Amino acid sequence: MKHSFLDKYSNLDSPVHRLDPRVKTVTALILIIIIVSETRGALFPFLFYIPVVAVLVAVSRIPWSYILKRCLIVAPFILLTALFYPISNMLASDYRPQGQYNHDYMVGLSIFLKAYSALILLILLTSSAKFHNLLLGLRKLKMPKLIGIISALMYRYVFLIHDEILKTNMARDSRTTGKLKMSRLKVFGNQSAMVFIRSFERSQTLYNSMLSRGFNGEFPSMSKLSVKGKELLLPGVLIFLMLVIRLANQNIQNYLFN
Amino acid sequence: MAAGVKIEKLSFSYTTDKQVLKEVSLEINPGEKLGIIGRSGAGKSTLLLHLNGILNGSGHISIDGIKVEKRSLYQVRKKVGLVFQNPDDQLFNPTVEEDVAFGPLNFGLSCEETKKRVRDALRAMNLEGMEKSVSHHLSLGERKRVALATVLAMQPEVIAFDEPFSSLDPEMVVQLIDIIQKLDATLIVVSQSLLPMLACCSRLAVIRDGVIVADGTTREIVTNRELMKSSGMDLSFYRELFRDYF
Amino acid sequence: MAAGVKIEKLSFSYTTDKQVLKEVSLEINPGEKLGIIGRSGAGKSTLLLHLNGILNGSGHISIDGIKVEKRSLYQVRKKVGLVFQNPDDQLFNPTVEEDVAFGPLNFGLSCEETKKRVRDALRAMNLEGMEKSVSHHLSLGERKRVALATVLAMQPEVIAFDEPFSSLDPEMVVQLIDIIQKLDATLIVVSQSLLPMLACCSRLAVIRDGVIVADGTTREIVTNRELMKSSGMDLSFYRELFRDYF
Amino acid sequence: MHISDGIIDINVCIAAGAVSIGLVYLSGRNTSVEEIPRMGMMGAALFVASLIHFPLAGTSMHLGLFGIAGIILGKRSFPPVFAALLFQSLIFQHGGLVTLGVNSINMGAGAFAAWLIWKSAFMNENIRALLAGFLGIIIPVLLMAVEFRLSGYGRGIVYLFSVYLLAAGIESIITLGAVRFIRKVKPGLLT
Ligand SMILES: Nc1ncnc2c1ncn2[C@@H]1O[C@H](COP(=O)(O)OP(=O)(O)OP(=O)(O)O)[C@@H](O)[C@H]1O
Ligand SMILES: Nc1ncnc2c1ncn2[C@@H]1O[C@H](COP(=O)(O)OP(=O)(O)OP(=O)(O)O)[C@@H](O)[C@H]1O
Ligand SMILES: [Mg+2]
Ligand SMILES: [Mg+2]
Repeated sequence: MKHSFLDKYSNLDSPVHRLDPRVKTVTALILIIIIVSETRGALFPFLFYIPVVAVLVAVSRIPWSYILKRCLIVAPFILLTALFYPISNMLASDYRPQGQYNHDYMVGLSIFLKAYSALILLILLTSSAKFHNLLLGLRKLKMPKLIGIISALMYRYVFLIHDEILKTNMARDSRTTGKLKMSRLKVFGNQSAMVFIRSFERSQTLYNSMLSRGFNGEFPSMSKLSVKGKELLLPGVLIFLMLVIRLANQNIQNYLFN
Repeated sequence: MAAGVKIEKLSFSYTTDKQVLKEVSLEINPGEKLGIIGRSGAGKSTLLLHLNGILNGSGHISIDGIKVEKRSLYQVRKKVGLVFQNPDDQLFNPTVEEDVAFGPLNFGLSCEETKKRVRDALRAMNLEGMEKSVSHHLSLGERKRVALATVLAMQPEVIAFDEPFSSLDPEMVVQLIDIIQKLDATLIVVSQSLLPMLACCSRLAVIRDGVIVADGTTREIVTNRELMKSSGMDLSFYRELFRDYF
Repeated sequence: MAAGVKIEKLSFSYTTDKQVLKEVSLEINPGEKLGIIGRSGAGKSTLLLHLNGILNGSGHISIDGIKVEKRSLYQVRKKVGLVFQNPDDQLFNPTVEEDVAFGPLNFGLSCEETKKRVRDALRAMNLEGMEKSVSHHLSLGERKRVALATVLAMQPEVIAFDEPFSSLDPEMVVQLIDIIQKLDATLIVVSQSLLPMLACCSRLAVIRDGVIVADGTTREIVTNRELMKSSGMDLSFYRELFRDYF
Repeated sequence: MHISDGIIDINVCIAAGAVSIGLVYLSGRNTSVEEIPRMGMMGAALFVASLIHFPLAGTSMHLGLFGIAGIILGKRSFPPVFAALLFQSLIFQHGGLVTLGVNSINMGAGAFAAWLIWKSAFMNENIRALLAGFLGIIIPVLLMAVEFRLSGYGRGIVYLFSVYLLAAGIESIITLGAVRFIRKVKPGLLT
């Protein structure tokens, strides 16, 4: 995990990027809930949701190619679970009327659309802010203190593990003088176990070093977060708009189809 | 400001089968500069790790009259700065700057004051321009210097240096000796580099297999050939080299 | 057996904004013992890491006539042993014994032969009795010695030592110098401990900011005060100390 | 095994979210300073393990290590599991934000079950390690099946989960290896 991948587009300047990480997180969470809680099988509302999400991405100036690439990582799983909605019902031996099957496909499709919209919002959230600012924001949002410390440590320890992996690879390679003559399983097993244990021990020593420099559960930071009233405008409007769509489309749909 | 350190009958073992420290007692006056020397594996690092409560052996340690124990740890750690032997045990923040700022910020210094301390410490260690570098992408000598800076920036009353001169170039060693000499703190230095120790410490203690076998002024200890030899510190070889080249 | 090493116009950078090695060329004859000195951060470790293909800069390196490149790596690593500056970069097996045996076993040596090599290497490094110890539960000096043992046990034709003397006690340094002097291999030693280098190396190269600025016999280089001073290697301070104490 | 947002019923998600916050507090009560780095490290290890993919039965699987988490951290394994899933969700969108509670309850339960087996001292340690690794995967999968059923999926969903039997088998062997290694090198790590 390289910084460059993690924070690749977090340095752009856009209204989305400028939002305080706390505001951004809460907004993303509300928008996701609005979309995800949409009635099952309803496809019509996505005529509104998808453009809203698309506009947000455009505003953020993060390239679509990048967003879609990141979608690809989980896309197969989402596709699979969406497909499995109708399939799981077909596989069950219960008798179901034909119309029911059509409805199942609609539900499957709506699951797919929901999951994808939520996914894009999540990607937007995480790629428009530095990851450690996001964590800082979450800590300031009164996420349980324990989770706050753990995740702040984790952020460091992930790099530590990465570091240990590189080191042991280097150690192994520098003395690998031909095809491994010992069982590969043993060498790699030993190595991964050592990475695991050494990381544990180093995390302990590093933590000691933190304690010896006065750490008491709070990571000090020289950059302060502050939210000005007008920063809430964009997210406020956005949430309002989405809520209106969410409530109104029910009526529009009823009006159109009944 | 400087504080006194008192170690009484400190014993410690990592595993049940071997005792690493055996009833070590040492008293260090405020402002004193003590060097501890001894063979590799004698227990020097283990001793230093006790000073700010990272390890807990049996026996008593007090800093400035405060007993080192669980509930006094925060206070003790504010007084005692420890530079680890291996800088990789010490650096954990993404950038050099953040690492050096960590201690001062934790002890409640203002942003302004912290920034000043960071700047000063980095300058003292010839690290200007490396503020934004990733700590673990530096050379070992550079990391050692960052580790030293993290502790210097805290301006503790007692500083324990574990092998501070290793991996530093001779020029930097001289610079560090100068800094150490000027420090207004009680100092405990462990190092295998004897020459710089001679310049820094007015008193030397010799540790062998977890026991303090000698303790006296630097001159007393160093000129005691017998003692030096039996503790693995024979310098006659160097003397020959020096004679030969200079 | 010993092999020659040829480095031609080697350049390397970790990041795009700074070149760490700049067209370094060096030719080392079979059996020669070359020391490389220079300030912390000059690029010494980076240079050594190229010798057995852990880093890949532009330029050519050949060992015993074999070009160091992807498909010759196994062959090259059979010839070149590298002792890392930080022993934690070197040790990756659970116990000391397994770590030392890793190289020889990979060579395809028999169990018997491997055991003998392990025993000899551990004895040379004063590590008898530590065979079953967990490598990363040792003191730094002990780990350094294990790291040295892992490479000595492979009996390579070219050995690159990165800071082999740091964290070793003076007695052990003398012992290591003796081992190095007797080694029948081409040797490249990087160290900030100048005195042991004087005893080990017949030739010194000085590197400054990634450029080799001088290269000559040890006496030539060391007695060139101007050069030593400008490369951060001024020893006059030590001389004073030595005069004072001995 | 990570459920994305939008897949299962929102009410299940919200209820699980609330319960998981409660569990974080409950399992983190009276944590001592010494336990913190272990928890952080375990979280990091879980996260890193999830990055290591291997192909299995046509899809790509990754290690869970929930069994090991349970063995090493015991009742303290929930907060690291939660934090690791938060990371996975934020960094790779492995699992969603709204489903964070559901996912962490599933996998946390796996770790918890592993711990229960591990500390029940009535069998050979090796067998307990095997079982712990197995439960670490299979419990989350069972819970997931229940949640899918609650969200309207048909009973046929069980077929999908049979794939995970294989993963659980692999996981249990890895857990055994890890436990034996830790026993040799750093026994203090095992609870
Ligand atoms: N992994 C890395 N990523 C980026 N830069 C690095 C990395 N390793 C080293 N550097 C930089 O390359 C330069 C040379 O490093 P190198 O380790 O070769 O120095 P060195 O001469 O061995 O110093 P020392 O005596 O301190 O060990 C240094 O300025 C260092 O900051
Ligand atoms: N984590 C550990 N677990 C078990 N034994 C240890 C551990 N750390 C050190 N030891 C042992 O304790 C003894 C003293 O170690 P210590 O690190 O204090 O030595 P030292 O005097 O600092 O040596 P050096 O000069 O090599 O740094 C050594 O024999 C070492 O093997
Ligand atoms: Mg030590
Ligand atoms: Mg180096």
